[in-house]
Amino acid sequence: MPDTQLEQNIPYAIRAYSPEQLTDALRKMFLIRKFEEGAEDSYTRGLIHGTMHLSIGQEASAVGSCMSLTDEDKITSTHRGHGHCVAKNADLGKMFAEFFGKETGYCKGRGGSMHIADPAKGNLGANGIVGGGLPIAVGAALSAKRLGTGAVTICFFGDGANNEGAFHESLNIASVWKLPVVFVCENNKYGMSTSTERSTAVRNIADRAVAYSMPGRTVDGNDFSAVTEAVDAAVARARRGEGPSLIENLTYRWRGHSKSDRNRYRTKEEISDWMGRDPIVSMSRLLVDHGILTNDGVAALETEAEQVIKDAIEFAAASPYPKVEEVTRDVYTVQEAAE
Amino acid sequence: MPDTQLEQNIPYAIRAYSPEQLTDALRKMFLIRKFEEGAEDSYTRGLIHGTMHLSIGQEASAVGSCMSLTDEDKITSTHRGHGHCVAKNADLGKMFAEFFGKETGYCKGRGGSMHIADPAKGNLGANGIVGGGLPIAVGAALSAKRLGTGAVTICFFGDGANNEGAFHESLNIASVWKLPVVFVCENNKYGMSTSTERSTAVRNIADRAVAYSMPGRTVDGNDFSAVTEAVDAAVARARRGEGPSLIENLTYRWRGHSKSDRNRYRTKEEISDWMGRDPIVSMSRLLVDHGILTNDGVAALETEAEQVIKDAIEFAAASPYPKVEEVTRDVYTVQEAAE
Amino acid sequence: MNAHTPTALRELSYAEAIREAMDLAMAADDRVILMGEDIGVYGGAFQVTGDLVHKYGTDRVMDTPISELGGAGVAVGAALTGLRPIFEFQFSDFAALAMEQIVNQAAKVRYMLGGAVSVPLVMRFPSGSGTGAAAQHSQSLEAWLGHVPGLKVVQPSTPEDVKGMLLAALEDPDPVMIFEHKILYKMKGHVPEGYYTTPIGKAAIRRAGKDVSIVATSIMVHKALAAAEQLAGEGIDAEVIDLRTVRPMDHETVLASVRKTGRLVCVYEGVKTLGVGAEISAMVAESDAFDFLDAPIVRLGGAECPVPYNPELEKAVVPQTPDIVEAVKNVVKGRI
Amino acid sequence: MNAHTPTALRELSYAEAIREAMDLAMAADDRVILMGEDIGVYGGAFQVTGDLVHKYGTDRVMDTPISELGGAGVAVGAALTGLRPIFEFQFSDFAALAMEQIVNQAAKVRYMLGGAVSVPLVMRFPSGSGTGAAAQHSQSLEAWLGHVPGLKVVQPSTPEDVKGMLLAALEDPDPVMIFEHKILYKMKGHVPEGYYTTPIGKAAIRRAGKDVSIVATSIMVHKALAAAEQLAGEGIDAEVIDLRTVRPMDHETVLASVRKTGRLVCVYEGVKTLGVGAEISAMVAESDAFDFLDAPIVRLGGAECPVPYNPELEKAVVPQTPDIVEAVKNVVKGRI
Ligand SMILES: Cc1ncc(C[n+]2csc(CCOP(=O)(O)OP(=O)(O)O)c2C)c(N)n1
Ligand SMILES: Cc1ncc(C[n+]2csc(CCOP(=O)(O)OP(=O)(O)O)c2C)c(N)n1
Ligand SMILES: [Mg+2]
Ligand SMILES: [Mg+2]
Repeated sequence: MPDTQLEQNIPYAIRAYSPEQLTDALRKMFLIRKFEEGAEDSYTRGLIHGTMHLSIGQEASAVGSCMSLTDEDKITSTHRGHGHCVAKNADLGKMFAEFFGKETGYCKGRGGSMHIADPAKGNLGANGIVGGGLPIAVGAALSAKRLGTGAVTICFFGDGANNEGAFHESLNIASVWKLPVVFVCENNKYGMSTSTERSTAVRNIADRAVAYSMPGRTVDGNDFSAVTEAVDAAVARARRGEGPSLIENLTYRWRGHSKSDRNRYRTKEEISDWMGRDPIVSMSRLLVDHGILTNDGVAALETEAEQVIKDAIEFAAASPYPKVEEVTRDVYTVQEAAE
Repeated sequence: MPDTQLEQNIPYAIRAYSPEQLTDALRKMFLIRKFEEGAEDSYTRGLIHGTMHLSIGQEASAVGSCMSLTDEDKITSTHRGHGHCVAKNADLGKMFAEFFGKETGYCKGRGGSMHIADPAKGNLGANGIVGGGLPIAVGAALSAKRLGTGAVTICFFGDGANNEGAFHESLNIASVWKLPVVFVCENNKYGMSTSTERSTAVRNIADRAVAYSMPGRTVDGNDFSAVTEAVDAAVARARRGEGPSLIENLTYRWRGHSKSDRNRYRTKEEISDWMGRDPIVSMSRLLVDHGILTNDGVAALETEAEQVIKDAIEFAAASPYPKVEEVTRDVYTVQEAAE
Repeated sequence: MNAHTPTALRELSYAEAIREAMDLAMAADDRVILMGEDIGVYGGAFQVTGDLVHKYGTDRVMDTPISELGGAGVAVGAALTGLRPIFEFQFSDFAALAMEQIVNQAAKVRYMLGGAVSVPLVMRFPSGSGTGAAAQHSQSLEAWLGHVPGLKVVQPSTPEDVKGMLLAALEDPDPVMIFEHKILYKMKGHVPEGYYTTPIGKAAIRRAGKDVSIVATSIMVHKALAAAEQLAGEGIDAEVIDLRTVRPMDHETVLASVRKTGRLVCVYEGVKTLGVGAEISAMVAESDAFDFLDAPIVRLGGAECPVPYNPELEKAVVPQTPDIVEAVKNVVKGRI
Repeated sequence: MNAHTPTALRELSYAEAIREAMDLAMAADDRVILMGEDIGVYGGAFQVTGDLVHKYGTDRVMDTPISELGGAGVAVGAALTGLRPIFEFQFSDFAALAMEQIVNQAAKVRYMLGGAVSVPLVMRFPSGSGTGAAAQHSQSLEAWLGHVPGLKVVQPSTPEDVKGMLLAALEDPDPVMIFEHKILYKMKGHVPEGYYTTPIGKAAIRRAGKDVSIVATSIMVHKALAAAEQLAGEGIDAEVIDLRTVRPMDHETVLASVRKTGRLVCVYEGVKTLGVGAEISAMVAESDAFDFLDAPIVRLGGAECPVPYNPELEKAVVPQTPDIVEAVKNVVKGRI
């Protein structure tokens, strides 16, 4: 029984967060899962064009990493960014509307899946360029330090991105300037088709932290509490003005890299093995085990998430398309410059 | 007396190389020193325009690193590359001719100090772009591996270059593909005016080797034998097909970064302190102590070097300038493409 | 795709034609290697390399880490020292990360070294819009590289040409940049069997005509041909020139056409300002063909904005067949 | 420098004018910071930042590591979140390492996000040849950035303008790229005291004339003015226009001039092919001013080769005053 255990045997997340916060975290994880499924389904039904990168299987990393952030804190995200949006309190209707290319979408239909952002909530945006968000996150941390806002920036990136020069330059600058940024590498074993073994000359990506004299930790990215424990400590450190950290969340994407992936580079066994380690199932179990939710409560969250997604899709579907005449709007802040 | 010492107390270089080889090494160090002084003097006298980066004080690193290379082995060099050229057996006359912008120069007067190369001797060239040679060196090592030439590539770069993304990407690729390349960082404490403390988030640059699962060693770059010992081992390792290494030669440039440097970022004391650790003086002492040269022999090498430089300058001065009509020659290999 | 193609001839897609060229080259010359992201078992983001890894192994079909600058630089170094690399950018947009190695190194090293070396490097750039991948995955950046002496820059528009130009690029001792439009990858057309080369630096007249010259690049060649068909129905006889090479540009073919027609419309997908059409137009305006011009030179290029995601907006930012028809009609209207 | 300047007015060098602008802006607004390599105690490779670090401290005059991509990206991120960074590339050539952040991020993020953000970023690019620093330190790459919607690109040619345009750039909510010719840094000219802005997007007529329009950029404005003086002695009255802004280009000033003179010579240092003059020429050739043209449009641009080291060769690859004189004479010869 949880209440008879010693404090240190109680998982960090249970100690650190209120039942409401934890319930909300699980709610977000369900929302991400259902969002991705809804997006996939819409794609199959031809409602969405282009490409998309689903993060099913990685929900604990997105939600766990953002637990100690406020709307003042920033994140930079990646091409696989839907989960980060939801974790940072995005409006699901605006997300779907963006997918559907609507004027009501986060990017007014100009950006699509790879560019959803929500500056008001501190989400500086997904990025179509692998590694593109890394120096931008460092810049946001520089602003926070100079302007004294106390804000922290979490920079999400993938294992593949860790081999970009931008990774090296960004971590080095952040460390030399002691900036309040936390680099969260979501290591899902592959950059597209290329495994970390074939792309990355180090066992754990967090081991690269040594090269920047910053703390580095590798954690089970499907374990919500483990993610929260590691990232919260790094966020607190950053807030204390002690500089950046590198956290590596080991996780897995269940789906292909994008819609055109034929999964030739990995086995069915590997996929099903990882599906057996569903972060939502373990988070649900954690909350039930610690008396925070009942099984029915979990089921209710899931149903609720389905309804939210349904409503979001309806909102998106009913929304107007952008006007083609306005295609060059927003190239510049002051419009005549576009002429 | 050297011959009564135990084998392991005899410096590596003395054990590894013949008296002729060691004498030749000291000869090259003198040539570099005299070359740089001659270049400086010519610049002051208005015979050379543009800019130049002198490596006075770093001679042990250039010559020591190349000791175990043959003409089949490659190097890539930097903007501070004169020493590497000489170490790789360049013709001093052609070097000066290039400085003077002459048709007889290594680059036919088109390249200048920052682009001197000697592909026939395995010198793939200096580079005006900090870090520009890093991936090129890796490419040369890839060729060696695929073509089975057995050649090794030494990639010279500075402490400043170690913060370029190209450093990270190159070391990572070299390690993942186990290529025969040795990365030699010449850490002279500054990238232009910026000290490693202010630019580099790690104490020793060689510590970054961990991030690429390759051996890393920091050595006294003004100690010829220490440089040779570390780099030779790395070259041998590369030749055995065991992959790349990172060696950091701690050294110092006596002169300013380039001709426009006012030395505002370092103290006179620091400079004179390092001038007290002249690598040529210690190399001379090493060879005298081990009975390889007499003091007179050392002096003769210096005089000889002065004469070589004098002759080289004369050759350069007497050489013709390129024809202005031929300015677009050599843009393409087959000329009509330039039209 | 090619109006003159007898139907009995063998058809391949543009992607297959590229693959066939690489296959032929690799079979003939051990020094040819492929480098790029996910070009091995994945077969390339656009399935251009396909199964080549199974035929030539991972030593010759090399998946690079996601390191565009490093990868490009490794290719430059390899080309300098005896290999013949073909480097694939996954999208041409990512070449923005590698401009240093392409422009400061590959393009200049021969010249900077006074001719002591050559860089026999081929790079492939999947380009253009039409896939709904938005602003960072849809650019047409050939004008950047066309501005750089030391490079050759081609934009083949047909399967036949892309095979022949890729093989010509491999024979070329200097760096050749191949801009491939993603939407062309699936287009089919006649491709001769076996080894042949298509010259770099020569434009092709795809349709002869006497009233107006349309000089188009890449996918715009097909839109221009469609426009020309429509215009023929309205009594306007357009000549359609496929530029094929941005650098070195085939001035003579373009000028001969303009001398004949007296009217010029340039059609390209890259951003209009400082895009390839600016050079075509300026080259004609400073030539002796200027005296033959009976109307202003019209350019149809990409809109002055990033490529948007929404498919209708996406279409609106690049020239479409009706735009070409309309532009040509306007140019021809004021016949002198 | 400026023919109309009364001698009593205060003179500053171009570099001093930039420094004064930065100083004014930093004094007025805490959010303005400087970033770049060796801009602190060293004062910048061209001594543009000079002593500002002593006035504003290392927190606002930040020496970056040698990390152009990272540095530029940090500036983008800072601009997105409340700071007003002025980022100095040590040489414009090194911007090749940062094109990703400039072009894929800074230029596009506002559009990609549907207008939700602005990127008030100023970048400075010391450009051009003439210092004997050879191919990798002498390029004029303004055409690359001029091709990119979302950016504004300026090339001020006088101390007065560079101060005013830098201050205008800092007022601008969007990214402004300032190309500064290294050889101009030491040129002196009148610079008004205090705060003023010079509009981005407006060309300046530096010399009125009726026979031919010379549109020049950056240092070429001064060569064009020298040529115009010489030509005046030979009875040719040239109008010299300083383009000042590459994007957005001031079409109207150029067109009005061409309508008046009927002849156009474009002079720019960047490589001729696909350089800024290509756009000027093409813009005129497609406008109504086409009908006023009495001669082909001539472009004098950089030679089709990398910039060589030897000083005589170096001079030969960029337009010089005698080249302009000769080109203008040829254009004017066939007066209709
Ligand atoms: C600079 C750049 N290179 C390549 C790509 C193409 N690409 C998109 S996602 C991806 C894989 C990224 O892997 P990782 O960083 O591990 O993220 P994951 O997809 O696994 O979440 C690649 C190669 C890109 N978008 N940007
Ligand atoms: C990409 C790039 N950035 C900046 C420069 C300007 N620059 C030339 S040398 C130099 C310092 C290099 O420092 P380091 O690598 O330590 O070599 P060192 O000069 O000390 O030998 C700088 C900043 C350059 N040439 N290339
Ligand atoms: Mg991954
Ligand atoms: Mg150094």
